Amino acid sequence: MTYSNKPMAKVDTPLIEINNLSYAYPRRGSVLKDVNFSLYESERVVVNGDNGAGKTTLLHLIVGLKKAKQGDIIGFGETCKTEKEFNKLRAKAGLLFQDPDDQLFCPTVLEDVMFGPLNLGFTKQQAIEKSLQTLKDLGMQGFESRITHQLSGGEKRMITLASVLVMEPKVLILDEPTNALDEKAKTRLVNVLQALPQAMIIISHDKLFSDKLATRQLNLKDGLLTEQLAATVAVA
Amino acid sequence: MTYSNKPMAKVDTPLIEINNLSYAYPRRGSVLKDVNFSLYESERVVVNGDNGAGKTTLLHLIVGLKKAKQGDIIGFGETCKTEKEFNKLRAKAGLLFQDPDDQLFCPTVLEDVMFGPLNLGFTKQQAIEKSLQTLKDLGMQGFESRITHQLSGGEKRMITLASVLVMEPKVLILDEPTNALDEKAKTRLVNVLQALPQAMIIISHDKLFSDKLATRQLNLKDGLLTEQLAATVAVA
Amino acid sequence: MSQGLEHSLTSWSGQALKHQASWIDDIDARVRVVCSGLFALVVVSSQHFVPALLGLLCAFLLVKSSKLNIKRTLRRVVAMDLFMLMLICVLPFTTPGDPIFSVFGLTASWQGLLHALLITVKANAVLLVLFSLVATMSASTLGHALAHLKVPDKLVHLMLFMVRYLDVISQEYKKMRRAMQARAFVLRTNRHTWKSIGYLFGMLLIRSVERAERISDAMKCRGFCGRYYLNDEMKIGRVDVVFGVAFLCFLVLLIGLNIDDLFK
Amino acid sequence: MHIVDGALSSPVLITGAVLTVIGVFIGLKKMDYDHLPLVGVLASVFFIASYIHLPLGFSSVHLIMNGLLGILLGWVAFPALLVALLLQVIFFGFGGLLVLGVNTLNIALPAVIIYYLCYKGIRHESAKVAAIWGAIGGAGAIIITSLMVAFSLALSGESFVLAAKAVLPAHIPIMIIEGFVSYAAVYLIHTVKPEFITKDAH
Ligand SMILES: Nc1ncnc2c1ncn2[C@@H]1O[C@H](COP(=O)(O)OP(=O)(O)OP(=O)(O)O)[C@@H](O)[C@H]1O
Ligand SMILES: Nc1ncnc2c1ncn2[C@@H]1O[C@H](COP(=O)(O)OP(=O)(O)OP(=O)(O)O)[C@@H](O)[C@H]1O
Ligand SMILES: [Mg+2]
Ligand SMILES: [Mg+2]
Repeated sequence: MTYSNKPMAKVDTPLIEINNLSYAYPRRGSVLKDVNFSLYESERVVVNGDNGAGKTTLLHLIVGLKKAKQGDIIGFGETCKTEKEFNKLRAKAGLLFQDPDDQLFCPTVLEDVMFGPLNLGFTKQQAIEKSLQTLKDLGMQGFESRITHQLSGGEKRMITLASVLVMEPKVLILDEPTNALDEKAKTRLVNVLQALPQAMIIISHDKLFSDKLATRQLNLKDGLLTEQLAATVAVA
Repeated sequence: MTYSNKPMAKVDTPLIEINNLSYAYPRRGSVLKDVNFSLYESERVVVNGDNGAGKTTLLHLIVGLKKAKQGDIIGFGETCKTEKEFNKLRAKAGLLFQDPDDQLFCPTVLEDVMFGPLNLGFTKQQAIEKSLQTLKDLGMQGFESRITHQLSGGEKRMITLASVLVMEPKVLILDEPTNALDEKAKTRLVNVLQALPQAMIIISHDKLFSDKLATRQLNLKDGLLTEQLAATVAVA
Repeated sequence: MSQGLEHSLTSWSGQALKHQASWIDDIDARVRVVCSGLFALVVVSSQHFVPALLGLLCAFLLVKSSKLNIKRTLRRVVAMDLFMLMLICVLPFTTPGDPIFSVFGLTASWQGLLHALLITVKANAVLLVLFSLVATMSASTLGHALAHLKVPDKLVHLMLFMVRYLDVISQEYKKMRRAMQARAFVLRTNRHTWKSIGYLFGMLLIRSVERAERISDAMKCRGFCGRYYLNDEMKIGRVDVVFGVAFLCFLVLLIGLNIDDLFK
Repeated sequence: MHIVDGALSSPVLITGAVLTVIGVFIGLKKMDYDHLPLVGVLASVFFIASYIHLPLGFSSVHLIMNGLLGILLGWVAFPALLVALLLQVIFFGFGGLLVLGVNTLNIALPAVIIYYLCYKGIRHESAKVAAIWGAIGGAGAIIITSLMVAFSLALSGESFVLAAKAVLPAHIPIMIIEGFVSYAAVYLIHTVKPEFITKDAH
């Protein structure tokens, strides 16, 4: 595969760094308290946590879909504050949503995958080529003219993955990618993800799945993000 | 609790019986093929199956929301074919939907719970009394004047359960009741369900949850419903 | 600015405007609805400044006593007043009358200016009374009140359904909108933007129609046979009568001020 | 788009109110209780459409989408829009209470007209053709709406004629945007769920 094979300037600068991040929902109170976190090249970090622990919130904060009242987010060496800065970050950090249905809004698969490149300023022709290539890399060739709304859960997940990968992100952020997938689709996804070179942040409730992928496991509880001690670490 | 404590005439006549049921969606092809199934008194049957296996479709067929092209549904000794017959069946077989938001359509909790009894012909006064009693039985007293769409996920689930139980069904049919519930709400739901005397058909992806409740487990795969062999059966 | 507007609107889910408990909350919803309706009728048909200004004063008093969040209330009124500002700029030039000043050969007239100001006063008075009397109840209470006031049943239930599902659908909208944002989508003035928003909107429609089908199913499962019911008893108490009578007297005073030839 | 209280003359207000009552009456007659969930949900989608602000040069416009609503709902657009506008007046302060009749008429009548104009075209088996009719409906509804707004102003007095004349050009960009957005929306619905358009909503 062909994604982001330019080496980073220095391997020990984190790709994404979070400093003292706190967040609270209006009526619910504090969800994240003083979270610190760094993601380095070719890491696959799994974040565990109960329902409602704030995992999705954390991911949305990282790419600036929600704005933190306190704390810094440093993406690829630049502190992000404004919408414009975050927009630059989002092109490099692809986020896969918890529910594929929320992410697929175009009539056909090809149009949906093209959406990202078009936003990045590619021409239509380039966007089509890139999209077809990405679909092929994921083994989804032949799906381009299928109608998104009529795909099965597993297929939808693969298409959302394609629509993120086509933007050639340096970091992949996956919010419960195995949600509502059956075993076969899960195994397929693990294989695809293991073959990708990107650094990843993954949320998963699925122990087996995360153990297979994780190079580091974290735990989010009571708003605090801590290193998981009894981490079983896969071979990177 | 006071639901359906009249004994059935004979214990060995099934409450719900399905014979040779088949179903296909227009563009998708066959979803259920020749399904046979019987539910007996005080059973709690869990149906497992991958996403898109057709579990929800099966439940909707049982209560006649979709009409099978082939096969019989016999509810409480009577074969159901027409909308009128199914309407009678639905009063005795309460269905809990996958998404509580689809089921709570009245402005306040009390109105929502009352909706069923009023349709069954009870007077307003009786309906209110029944509803308050049911809410109390489920430990939800004090919620009656709350506005439905401002409830939390777990609360919504309990209210939908109340709005089904208030109709005093003989059978409960639950479509992924633990969907989007956190651990605490799940435990609460298990306790409530275990205390209920009704026979149940339950769909759940949650292994722990279903093991706690099931007296029998079935598996739906490739349109066929089969007995799960390695079933772990809880004490009924 | 457009982003801010969008945000503040999509978070509404049928609840009352933010306010602290006050004596106005204790007044029967029907009385509040009827009073504000009559108020609008009287104030809008006023021909003179005195009754209109009195109405505005009354509106301020009601806003104060309903303990509305002043900042938010003002923000809503200001949005409308921006439109009024345009009117104030145009009307003086298009109404013939005694000149104030003239630019580029156009003459501004006192009559036009006064007319524009009168409209501004009226519109603000009506809105503020609506905010303090009606918007301080939740939309479902409003629905119940309308039902008691013999508004057609279907219309009331339509409103209740709408209020119920606004929040659900706006959540779906926001999620999809965020997913687009996450793929580096920025709203611009171009066809790509319009097409994408069109797709988003179409998808929202489809998901909503599918939801409506599921709701219908859920209603069938509970024995629905073509009738909706509303449950709540509304009783007129002493407070309601006192408030109603006082308010009516005030309105009669305003009408009287209008009839009086004093100002002619 | 929303006219405020106090600006229009009584004859215009009364005419608007009477016509709206008639429209709502026809709409309610055509709407069964069974369709309430569908109409309620669709009305909420259109309520949300008016939250969507699209940038236009240095300012921004919000969608109205009454053309598409009309195509889907026909006469039922009247009650749906009346309720939506009522909620907007009370909780957001858009428009006014007494002009509710006029405002509803100005938005709902174009919707109904578009329903009759585009009824056939939107059901064309080719998605592209149907979408073009959708675009015509979307843009057309805005033209009719702005004409009606202009008329309600002009009929209310000499002094409003200039404002009325300004209404039409001010709506041209909105018209173009709505046309494109409606095109895409109809195209999507036609590809993804054609039965939604082809079968009658009421
Ligand atoms: N818009 C909101 N307003 C108020 N509270 C919210 C909002 N969104 C989420 N929350 C609350 O914030 C908490 C964290 O939500 P979040 O979605 O981040 O959890 P999560 O860890 O992703 O859970 P899950 O495993 O269910 O996806 C939850 O308790 C949730 O109820
Ligand atoms: N209206 C429809 N038209 C065409 N196909 C449909 C329709 N509804 C469902 N299907 C398809 O039928 C299959 C069975 O759907 P069903 O909802 O019964 O699955 P399920 O077992 O409940 O899955 P889940 O675990 O996701 O709830 C799926 O493949 C689905 O895509
Ligand atoms: Mg989450
Ligand atoms: Mg299902």
